Amino acid sequence: MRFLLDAEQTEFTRTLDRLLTAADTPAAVRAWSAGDHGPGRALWERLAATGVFALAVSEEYEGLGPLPVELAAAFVELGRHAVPGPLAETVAVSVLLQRLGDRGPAKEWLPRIASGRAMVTLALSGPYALDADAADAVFHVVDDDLVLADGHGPVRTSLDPARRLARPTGGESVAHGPAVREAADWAAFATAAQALGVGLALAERTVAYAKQRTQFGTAIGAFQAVKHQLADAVIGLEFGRPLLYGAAVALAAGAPDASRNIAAAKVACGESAYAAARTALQLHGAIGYTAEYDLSLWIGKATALRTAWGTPSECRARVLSA
Amino acid sequence: MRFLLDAEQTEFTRTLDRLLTAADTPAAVRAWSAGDHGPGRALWERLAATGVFALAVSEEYEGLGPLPVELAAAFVELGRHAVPGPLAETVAVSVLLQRLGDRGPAKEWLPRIASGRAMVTLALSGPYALDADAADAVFHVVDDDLVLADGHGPVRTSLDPARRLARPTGGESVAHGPAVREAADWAAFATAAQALGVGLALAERTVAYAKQRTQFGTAIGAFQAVKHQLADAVIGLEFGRPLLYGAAVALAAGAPDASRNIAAAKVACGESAYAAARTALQLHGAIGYTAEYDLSLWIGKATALRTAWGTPSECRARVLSA
Amino acid sequence: MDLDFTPGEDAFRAEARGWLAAHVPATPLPSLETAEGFAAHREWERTLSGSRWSVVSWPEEYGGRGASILRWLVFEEEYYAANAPGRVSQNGISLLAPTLFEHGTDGQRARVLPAMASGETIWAQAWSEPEAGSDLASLRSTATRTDGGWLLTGQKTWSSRAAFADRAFGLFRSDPEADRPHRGLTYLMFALNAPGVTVRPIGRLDGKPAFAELFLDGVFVPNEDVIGAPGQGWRVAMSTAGNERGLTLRSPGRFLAAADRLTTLWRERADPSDTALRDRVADAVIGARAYRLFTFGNASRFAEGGDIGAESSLNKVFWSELDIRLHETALDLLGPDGELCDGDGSGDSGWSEGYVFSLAGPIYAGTNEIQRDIIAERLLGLPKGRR
Amino acid sequence: MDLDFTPGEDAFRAEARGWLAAHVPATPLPSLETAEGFAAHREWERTLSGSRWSVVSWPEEYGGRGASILRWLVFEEEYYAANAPGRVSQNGISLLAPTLFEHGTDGQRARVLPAMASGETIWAQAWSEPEAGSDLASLRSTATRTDGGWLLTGQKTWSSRAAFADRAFGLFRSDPEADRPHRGLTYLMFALNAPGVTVRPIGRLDGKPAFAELFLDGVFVPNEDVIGAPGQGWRVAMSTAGNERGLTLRSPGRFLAAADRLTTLWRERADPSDTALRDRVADAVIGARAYRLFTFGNASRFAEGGDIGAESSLNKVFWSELDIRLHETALDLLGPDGELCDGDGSGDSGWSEGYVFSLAGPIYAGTNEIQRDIIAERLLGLPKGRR
Repeated sequence: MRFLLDAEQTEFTRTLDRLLTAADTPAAVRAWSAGDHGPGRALWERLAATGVFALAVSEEYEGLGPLPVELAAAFVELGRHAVPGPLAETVAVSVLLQRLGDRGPAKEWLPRIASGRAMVTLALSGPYALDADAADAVFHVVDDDLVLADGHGPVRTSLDPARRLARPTGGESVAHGPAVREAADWAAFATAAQALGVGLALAERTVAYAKQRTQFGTAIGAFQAVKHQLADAVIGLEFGRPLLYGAAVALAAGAPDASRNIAAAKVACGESAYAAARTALQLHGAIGYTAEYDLSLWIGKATALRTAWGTPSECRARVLSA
Repeated sequence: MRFLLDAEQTEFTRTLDRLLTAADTPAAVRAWSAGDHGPGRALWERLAATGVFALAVSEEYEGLGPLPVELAAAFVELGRHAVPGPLAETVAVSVLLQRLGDRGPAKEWLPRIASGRAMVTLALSGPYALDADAADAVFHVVDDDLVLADGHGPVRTSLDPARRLARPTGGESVAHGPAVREAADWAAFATAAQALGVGLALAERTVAYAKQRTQFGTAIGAFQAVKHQLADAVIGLEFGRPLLYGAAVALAAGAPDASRNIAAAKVACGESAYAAARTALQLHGAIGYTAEYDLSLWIGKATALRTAWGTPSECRARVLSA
Repeated sequence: MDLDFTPGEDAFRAEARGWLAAHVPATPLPSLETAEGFAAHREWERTLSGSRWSVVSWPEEYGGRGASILRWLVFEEEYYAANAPGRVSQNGISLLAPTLFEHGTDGQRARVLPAMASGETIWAQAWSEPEAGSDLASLRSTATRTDGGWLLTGQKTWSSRAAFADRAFGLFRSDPEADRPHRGLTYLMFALNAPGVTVRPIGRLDGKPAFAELFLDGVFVPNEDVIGAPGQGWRVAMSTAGNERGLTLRSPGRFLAAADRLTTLWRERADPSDTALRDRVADAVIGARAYRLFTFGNASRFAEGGDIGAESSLNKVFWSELDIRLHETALDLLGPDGELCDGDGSGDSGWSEGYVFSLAGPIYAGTNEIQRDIIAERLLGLPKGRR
Repeated sequence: MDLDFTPGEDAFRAEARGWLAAHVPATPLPSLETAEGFAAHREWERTLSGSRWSVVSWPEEYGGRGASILRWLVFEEEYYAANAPGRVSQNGISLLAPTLFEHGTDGQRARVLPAMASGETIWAQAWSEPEAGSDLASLRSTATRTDGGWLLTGQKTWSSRAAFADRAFGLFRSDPEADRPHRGLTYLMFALNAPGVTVRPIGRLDGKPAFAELFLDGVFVPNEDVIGAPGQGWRVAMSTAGNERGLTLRSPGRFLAAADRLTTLWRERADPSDTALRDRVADAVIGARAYRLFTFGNASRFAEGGDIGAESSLNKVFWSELDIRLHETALDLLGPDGELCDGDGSGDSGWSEGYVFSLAGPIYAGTNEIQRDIIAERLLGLPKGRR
């Protein structure tokens, strides 16, 4: 047993971190929120070049996967940098296309997804598809059919302004088969990773702020109430992390309890990221409540990811399912 | 509107406080826990002389009641001093005997209950009767019948060592009628008051301890983590208190929503007393975990009263019932 | 001990209810954090004041009804139960007006209050500065004496309503040499369109400009717009902070109405056997009821001349945390619609705007950390000092 | 990254499981906080050690199997899954033994460890004093040099197991003139039946004598029972506190087994549609799983020579709070039986004793307040100082 990222995996996350730090990701997020998808698409292409979108696609379809551990590590970084776009949805579509009976659509879409040439999204368990207005293809699932939508309804904004939601409309079935549960699991898994990254970013930024912000003549990080709130935030996140990688290992092994492990990780990462957001907001005070301060990019996302692809209640039920 | 205790009610609580302070109540509690009911019975008789047990008994049966506001105020003091015995049960029996069709048993028992000559208990919603081994009469309710038990099973001890639980056995029906809900409501109401008093005692004692106990060269009450835990304990209790008296006013008025008000008070007082117990234990450290230190008398009681006469879950359901 | 209303109070409630039923707009006004919504809300203030409902607790001469605190609480219950619009004049009514009643001159009251009551003047607060959030003693913006008045220079921030308001009030450092940092502050009122004022709106989490930065460069304020004595601003500002304000910052009516709406949402949307959600809804109902009764107790004590001091800190922590939990529960009840923003089209639930608003509760008007310190030190008597 | 066990580890697990299935008493032993139960638990230690299961991670020469941390974790999982008795030797094994391995002499190890492994000597800890709970630097009990050794005088308290144990270990002030309060302490071992020792058992919340006060009046300790150099006791005690001990104070096996039992209780007792209880049971399962995996990560890091420093504080807060929530959930699942004490007759659920035990978790071995300070200061680098 070696329950740690190996050197190569660690280097992969560092590469992503460097790329996303250098790329001024917050500016791309703000453009995306305003409906300007250009900088976000450019970012996706650079991410695709590192292989991020190939991790859930098998070699048969020009991917590298499935590599759930690497996927988790990568999506943590995507969350840490608040990367916009239909990230978990891309994973879900990739899994669906590979598992459904029909190889035609898989050959058509998967190589393009893996290489970043196509951005896709879907609606599966809920009514909305994320970022349908930015995607090259919008799918929805009707019973066991994967339907390529021919359009979408009006775009609604989320408490995370970078999430833009719309209902897919119409279209025709492109594939058929009972892979919905598996795709939803992978999307929940990717969302858990992203949420963990969001929570980590919130905690890191708040720790840094608490060191430099002074009130009453002292750095606020010297106040015990501040220390304890941050300690609790970090405890939550650091015990979410092993659940995430435990789920990755279960997925990689095709373990029968992978779905339950994913649900556990989703609860823990989603709830701890949300708790970190509440703490970040409270300790930043008014500035954290401000849209123009970058912290807001993560606060809204923590709120949305807590329920996306499986509410805490649904996930807890799954944890105890037989 | 004047939503405050009046001078007479305040003086009544002060009288009880003085009486119970002077009487070395903790020693009576410890004797009671060891099965020696003498000091506890003596305490009950002195309490009866102030009218405490007459507050739920009407003048027809030589009582003073029903006076729910005074009952609440008195039971808060009984909780504050950790008075042992079947307190809420006495109230429930009093209500049942008055509401059921048959006046015979009411005339037999109520004057003795009101005067403190008889200590009674009952099992109603659960299997156990509190302090059956100390009581002069043990009742249980079977369907709509009030049954005077002819004995009880083995006495089990509670996490509150002063609560001794046994199953009533056998006996014959002494009265009949659908008053069970009302009696349970009154018992829940009395328990909420007692729990509030328990919580207040825990908070008072812990505040006092935090002022004198030093660690790391300073009174522990100067640590912000200690301050905030105590502030939260007090907030919980101070918002339980008006719910308790709101329920008292509703009971006094015979308001149709009295039962829902009682349930709200029971949740708030029970949960905040339990939270106060957790805080008291945490801030006292090891000494609070010690049976010989008096704090333990309240800690166990807070745990037991949280679920006695209506669990938080049952009470929340009732709050939302039509 | 009773919860009885007099016939007069009952009649007052009935009058308020009837008037509100007849006048509350059938469709919600646009968000008051937009220019259009602000104007609509100002118009609503005019409608309210036309029937003397905008400031019921004020003396009649300033546009009120001389109502007791209890009647004010009754009005608030009816107001929020009627789903009436948010109060764009809230800053002025709850923060500035009590100060003017206690420390203002007759002239100031006559000049400021009727226009506040009618919505003609909407007030922004200008307390915070970039380096002084909860720590008002470290304010740096200055007021310098000049002919006939003062010149204000510096920067204020998190000035709520300032994006669209007319005037603002705040504390300024008038004596940099004062021996302690919270001395030497002066309480002043100024116009937001005065020469030297630059207003830069700031978007809150959902992007709406709920507050603004104010850049002040030699802004002239006549002596008549100083409240209390120069250099006494801290005392002037604090004297009303803990007392009536503790009762009136957020009335129980808001939370009773919100808990009712939450219960309705739950009955419509939830599986009744889902006890986890049921318990959270019940806790909202219990919390709102507790806050109402707690407030009645405080109002009773206040009516008898009692003091509501550190108890307003209990209040603040309680309602601000209740408000967040209540709105979190609502978002969870809404399922996939829970993350949708209000105000971008049809189907607004009203809950997400309320949720974002609730998140500010534990931060503003003294963070909940400071409130807990106050409870521990002033109410419980724990030693000050090390934090 | 993997969670695979080697065939050797699997075989080790199978061997442990088989042995435990054959040897764990069919009916639970009496509470180890009673004289009778203590004796029964001591006998169980002898049984364990007879098959080299009492201290699997120790070298073979002292009665162990030289097992890796991972094998130790495997053993603990099997041990608690088998519902085996609590470990009366826990104090010695988890607190004293690591110190002897790091700072003891060969002679001390040979004298102390085999008798500890076999249950022949049961150790109590003697850290706390009435005025020094978490603040060990303020210890007052003294060790004074005498011919061939030391004389101990003073009072210790909250000495767990001391009501019935054989020997104790602790820190004593040997140099009252030391320049800083945590210098001048010496780490010593002494017999509880030595002349000058008075043991006064103290009942915990449920009355059981889980610890004792020790009154020491000129108790002679030979030089050979000093661990490390005199005056270096603080360093000796602390050097093992954060490292392996952070991994071994409470093994994940305990919580995995408890969460499994809770799940079984829930399936037997609860209405499956009662989602409020379901969520709490799920959180216990999730928490136990998280703690297991977190520990595997730490064990992997440790196996590669990494340091487990302040991370043991994350650990401590997490398991202690998990343990309480898990037991609170169990008591709620038991309904009216939830408040019944274990150990007073038939029908013991085992849950109430576990609940009382869990309540001590956030207090002992460094309160959770101190752990949170350590996390904030050492792991996150927040400034020390004001608390």
